[in-house]
Amino acid sequence: MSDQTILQMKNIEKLFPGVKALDNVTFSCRKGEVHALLGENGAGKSTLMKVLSSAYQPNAGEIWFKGELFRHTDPIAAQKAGIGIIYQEFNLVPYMTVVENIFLGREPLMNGRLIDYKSMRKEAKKLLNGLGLDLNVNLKVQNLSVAQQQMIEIAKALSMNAELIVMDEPTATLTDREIDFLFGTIRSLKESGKTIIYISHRLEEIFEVCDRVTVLKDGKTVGTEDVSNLDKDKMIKMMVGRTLGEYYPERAHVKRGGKVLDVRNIKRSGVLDNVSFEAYEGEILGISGLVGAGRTELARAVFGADHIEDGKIYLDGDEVKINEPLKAIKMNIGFATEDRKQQGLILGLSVKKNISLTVLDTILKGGLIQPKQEKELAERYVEILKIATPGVDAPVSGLSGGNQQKVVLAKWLAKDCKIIILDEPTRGIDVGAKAEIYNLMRKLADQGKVIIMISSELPEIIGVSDRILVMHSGKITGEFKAEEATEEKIMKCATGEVA
Amino acid sequence: MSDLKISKFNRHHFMENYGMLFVLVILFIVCAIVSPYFLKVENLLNITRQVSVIGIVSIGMTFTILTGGIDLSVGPVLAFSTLMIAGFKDYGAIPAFLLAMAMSLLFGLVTGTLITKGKIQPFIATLGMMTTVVGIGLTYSHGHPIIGTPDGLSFLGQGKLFNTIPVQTILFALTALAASILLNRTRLGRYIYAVGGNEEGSRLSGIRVDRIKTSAYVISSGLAGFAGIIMANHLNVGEANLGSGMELDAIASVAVGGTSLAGGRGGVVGTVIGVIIIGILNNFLNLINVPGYTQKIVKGAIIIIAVLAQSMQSNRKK
Amino acid sequence: MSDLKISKFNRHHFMENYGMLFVLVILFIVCAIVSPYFLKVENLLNITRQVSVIGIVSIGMTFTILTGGIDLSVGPVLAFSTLMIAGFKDYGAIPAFLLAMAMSLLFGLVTGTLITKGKIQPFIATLGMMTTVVGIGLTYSHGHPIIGTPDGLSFLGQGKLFNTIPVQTILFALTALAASILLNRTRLGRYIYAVGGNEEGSRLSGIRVDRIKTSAYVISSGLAGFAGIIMANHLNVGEANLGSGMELDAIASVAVGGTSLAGGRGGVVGTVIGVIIIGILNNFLNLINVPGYTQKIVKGAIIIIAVLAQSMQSNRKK
Amino acid sequence: QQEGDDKIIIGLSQESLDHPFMITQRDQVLEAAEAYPNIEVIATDGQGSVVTQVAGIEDMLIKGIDILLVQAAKAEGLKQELKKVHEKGIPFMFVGKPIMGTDAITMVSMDNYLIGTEIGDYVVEHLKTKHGSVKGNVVVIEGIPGDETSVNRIGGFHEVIDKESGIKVVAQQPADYRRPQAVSVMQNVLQANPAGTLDVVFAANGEMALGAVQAVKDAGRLDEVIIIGLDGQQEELDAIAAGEMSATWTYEPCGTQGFELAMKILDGEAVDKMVIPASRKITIDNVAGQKPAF
Ligand SMILES: Nc1ncnc2c1ncn2[C@@H]1O[C@H](COP(=O)(O)OP(=O)(O)OP(=O)(O)O)[C@@H](O)[C@H]1O
Ligand SMILES: Nc1ncnc2c1ncn2[C@@H]1O[C@H](COP(=O)(O)OP(=O)(O)OP(=O)(O)O)[C@@H](O)[C@H]1O
Ligand SMILES: [Mg+2]
Ligand SMILES: [Mg+2]
Repeated sequence: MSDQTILQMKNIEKLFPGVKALDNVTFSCRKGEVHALLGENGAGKSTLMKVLSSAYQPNAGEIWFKGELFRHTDPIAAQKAGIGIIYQEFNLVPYMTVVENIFLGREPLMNGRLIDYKSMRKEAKKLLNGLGLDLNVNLKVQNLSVAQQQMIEIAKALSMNAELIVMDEPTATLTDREIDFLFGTIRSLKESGKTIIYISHRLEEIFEVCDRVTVLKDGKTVGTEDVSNLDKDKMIKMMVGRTLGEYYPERAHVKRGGKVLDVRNIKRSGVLDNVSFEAYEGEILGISGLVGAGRTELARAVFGADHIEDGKIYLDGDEVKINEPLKAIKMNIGFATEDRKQQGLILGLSVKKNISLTVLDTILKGGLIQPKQEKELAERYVEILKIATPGVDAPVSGLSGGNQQKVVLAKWLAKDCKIIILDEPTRGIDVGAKAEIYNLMRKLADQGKVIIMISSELPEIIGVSDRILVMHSGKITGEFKAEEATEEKIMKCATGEVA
Repeated sequence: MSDLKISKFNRHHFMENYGMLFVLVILFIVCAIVSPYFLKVENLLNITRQVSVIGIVSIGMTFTILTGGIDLSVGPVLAFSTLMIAGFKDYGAIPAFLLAMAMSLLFGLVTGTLITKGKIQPFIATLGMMTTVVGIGLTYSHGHPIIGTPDGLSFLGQGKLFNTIPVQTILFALTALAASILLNRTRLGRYIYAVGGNEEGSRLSGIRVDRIKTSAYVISSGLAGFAGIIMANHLNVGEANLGSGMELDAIASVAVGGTSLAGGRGGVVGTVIGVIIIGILNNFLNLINVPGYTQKIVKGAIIIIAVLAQSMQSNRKK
Repeated sequence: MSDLKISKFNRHHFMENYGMLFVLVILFIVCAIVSPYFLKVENLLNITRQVSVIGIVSIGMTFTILTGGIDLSVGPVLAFSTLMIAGFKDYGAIPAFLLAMAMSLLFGLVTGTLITKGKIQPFIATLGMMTTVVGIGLTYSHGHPIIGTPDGLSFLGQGKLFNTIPVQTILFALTALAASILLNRTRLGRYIYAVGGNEEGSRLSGIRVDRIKTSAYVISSGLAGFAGIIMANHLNVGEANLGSGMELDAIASVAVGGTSLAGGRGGVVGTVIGVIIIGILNNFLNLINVPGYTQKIVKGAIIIIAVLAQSMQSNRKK
Repeated sequence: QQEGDDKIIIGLSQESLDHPFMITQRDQVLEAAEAYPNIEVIATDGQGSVVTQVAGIEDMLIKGIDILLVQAAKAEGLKQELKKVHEKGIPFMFVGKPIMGTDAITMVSMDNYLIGTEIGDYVVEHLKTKHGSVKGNVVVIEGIPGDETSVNRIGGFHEVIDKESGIKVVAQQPADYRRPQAVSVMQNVLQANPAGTLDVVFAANGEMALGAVQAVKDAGRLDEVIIIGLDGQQEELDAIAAGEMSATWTYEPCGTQGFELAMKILDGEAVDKMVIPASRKITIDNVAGQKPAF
């Protein structure tokens, strides 16, 4: 590895209304390294990267790239200069095809005028194969699963042939198999002399692929270290300013209670194939599986968000018909979706109004919403979950990803549901917040609630759940008690090797 | 630092809600200086009267726009309501009133159903309804105006409280108040914002999105019908073409009042301000005798400038 | 399983693009059966001629709608273009033509700039422009029609190829062809879809969103202006109100043709089909002498039914 | 104000200003007023909406006018407002479009219905000469469906021709007063009525008549039908001179007459309750030297 500095961001400052997202941040990268950028939710990682790609204009500071002062104009200038970026939020065009999305903004032309679809397709296939993805490149992106879309984002960044590639939480939606492919790709990129900035909340990954780490906290640089000089505890200390004790909460002391939810043979062609499972009072039931295994679809079916073609659902022994979310909510089932921006939150509304949305009936008096009670309710949950927000009246759109996720959780906690389904509840959430959420889940379970957690992170599934279900292509292929589960066993079921 | 955050935030919040009020005040002052007639009590009362009908229609439009939709059919629905009032005058005030309201609400229900169950985009569904309802009105009235309104309703259009304040003005104010409470303090209102902000998110929060959207169209049509009743009693006539062009005026007022056409943001207070701004402008242009063509240019420009000012303001935060 | 998915996908794809073609064929057959005059070559050629002007305007509208916008100002821009052609006829065919086009493109540029730089919602920006441009046109022409067009341009409006096919029809077809290539095979075209499908994503992909959107409004205005040139030469007159109501007709055609008002989905082929469906309907209603009031009801209903049929179809896949 | 009491303000309230008829009317009033230095005219434009027109009248009352000239839009809708004007003791009169049953001092206006009957008579006469007896096929092009002007013009026309059993209205279709629409409608009607089957086209305004001319000319069937308009705008006169149109009746804006009557009223002179200037029937025989109505 050469010591040549390829990127230097000096004294960067970025203001949002009411928030100083970046405060005199300095950050530099060497050519050919994989440089991790760490920090809690809202530390400013994504913002710093958006400044780098010129998606945002900084209020102060300068960027030196390849020894030249980089003029901030617009994303295309950054792209041309050799900076490719995979953003944290999806930026694909849903109605366009995979191939069009990959080359968006950089379509090859024939005779200098018309788009050359043929060579575009060929190139796209090659890229996707390299990522272990066998996909019809003429499919519209809207028909792909979230994970497949993430892979398209990665392919898109790779196709730019950039010298510096930023990956902002690329693995948040991926499962281990894709992650392995991605890491393989990262290593070969590194070998060919490319520089990579890697953002993730999964610390194990940092040790696996990164050379150095820079930590941000509250919009300021904490410091930069070689990964070899660090262990997990040191890393966490840099991020949160203290060491964390036990990461995963202790398991249930309370013995699990009676059967609450019983799902029998539910079917939805193409996604769910005769799925049956049950869930008990006081347990955390983990659902693991590879991308596209149908876990989200299963949760949606139970919640009444999608129509099911066949099968029965019993609650406390009685058969129930849940054909719309409202019914599920009335039966005290809550569902925190994996995609918070599209499905979890009303971005234009305030934190307060998002939290109170499911429980308006509790703060009505004579048919009118009582503002004081609403405010108190929201403030209570902001405190319980330590949501970082300028106030409960601030629009939820201005919060960092992790804090937005906490608002989603607050909404269902406020509703006091008996069954809470959490789809990727810690996606994109920092370690500190993760531990808080795990503890909260455990506390809720101890109170006799049923927690169903869908997660793609194996350590999390194993660390938190009392019982684990594994899905593979629309079927449940394995069930484990927490004590018995290992990553290998789960992976075998998830890949369909054992049925 | 935390304090700083909050105060900044609130200032922004304030500007968002009251920025247009500021424009209104400026406009008011300019008018008062330029035209000696403007500040006369009678003139000011006239303005409030003149904006009442379009104001009530615009309040209804606010509901549909907040859900992320739009209602192009308000003009014809209003006109149809005038036809009902005039056509059924012989059956007495209350039956005519109820019939006019019932038909308006029915049109709203049809529109809402087309949009929610038929999954037709609001613009297109209401465009279709617009043409259809005019056609029905013309068929009913054979294209002729129907003269006269029921005894006992004319105070709605012509009455004055204490012999000074027009009843129309009072009805407008009451409608605005009721709509404001509905939007800010009830579940329906909150859900209208939620649906306009994120439909799928609302559905997954247990909101019956279809029902909420349909309600918005029923409210919009209902208020258009109510405005039609007022207008019929003011003009003493019912006619199938009376509301033509009203939809664009109402939409302009809502937009000038700061409600986002994308849905989820804005409110009735803004709409009332928007309606009054446009009303004052019309009055002022007449008072200073600006010729017709020029008025068109000025009005088009004012709509653009008002909305531009808003967008500048909200962009400053970036 | 992978094969199954693809074949399903393709069938859906087919229906999405050609579903309205199916409606067109049905309508065609019904008309042919009911009216003996419908199938006459001359009648069919007439229809193609009659839809040419609105067709060209609708193609322009397709561009703005694909970006997720809308252009309410096409009618006034078209009318202004007729005024330029008629008003500057004495300067010769080419100068008048160029001036009409230049003014139209300029209006489009102003609209596009208001939307992109001023961040005004397209509906409101073009609503403002609509009023303003009519006002400017009336001021320029003092509200009177300007008679006559330049020598040498009249073939655009009145010419016939081989003495049978109207030049207007050919211009419409060429415009559709060019627009289709532009949208499907060039970067600008694909970027229009991209911006309509995901604006922020497009921006981050390095697309100059503002430039793309502005281009859409320039194209829309430009085609409206071009349509105006054709119309002026057809009618031998320029008038400030010639285009009134055209925006809604064009939007209806685009929607009937299956382009989503939300942007990002649809295309010129659909619009051409939509325009022809509405054109045939108008022709048919005239041929069988349906009275005026009823025509309105039928037309409103047809827009709703056509769009309803589309939404049913695309919902079946769910 | 400092001009003192001898300043006279005349208010002109028009339904809209987007049509040459209204514009000419306004110009006529303004022009006539120029001769009187102590007269100021304020004009408001209803922009096609009775509500706006009412608001305009209210605004003029605020400024104080001595007499109001009204060109009525959605006629009936104005009555109520005019009652208020009367109660305030301000004299008002109609120009261009009358409303019955108001306290108007006078009205000066063309009579749409009457002209419609005159056109009917002309058509009956024409068919009699053409076929020897009163028979033939007639096409009627309406304005905006339900619009009063169109309803009256066509109503008067029907009153005459409906009495003749030999006359058949083979098509009556709306073209919204617009020329482009009229071209399409006429083309379609020509399709449904093959060559040799049509005799007369009556369009409810000049613009539509010109559109019909265009369509009939394109179809090469000018010999077969006569086209009649109602307005008397310049292009119609040109078309008549060119032999493409058979006749038109002028619909005079009455601005000049209106102003003269207003002056008389202000001077305290008595005026007739109703003044209906004659419509000029213009045909090839008298077209030379005629001025357009607007
Ligand atoms: N568009 C915006 N408007 C207002 N505030 C913003 C905006 N984007 C980010 N912020 C604020 O800037 C700060 C940094 O956010 P950023 O998204 O960069 O955090 P992050 O480190 O990427 O967090 P996460 O790990 O949750 O993704 C937060 O306080 C956030 O609320
Ligand atoms: N909108 C959609 N249209 C068509 N197919 C879809 C759609 N959404 C999901 N699928 C398909 O449904 C299957 C299940 O997807 P789902 O998102 O439930 O998987 P998952 O196990 O929750 O994975 P993850 O959440 O990790 O992406 C996959 O084959 C996916 O491609
Ligand atoms: Mg981030
Ligand atoms: Mg999932």
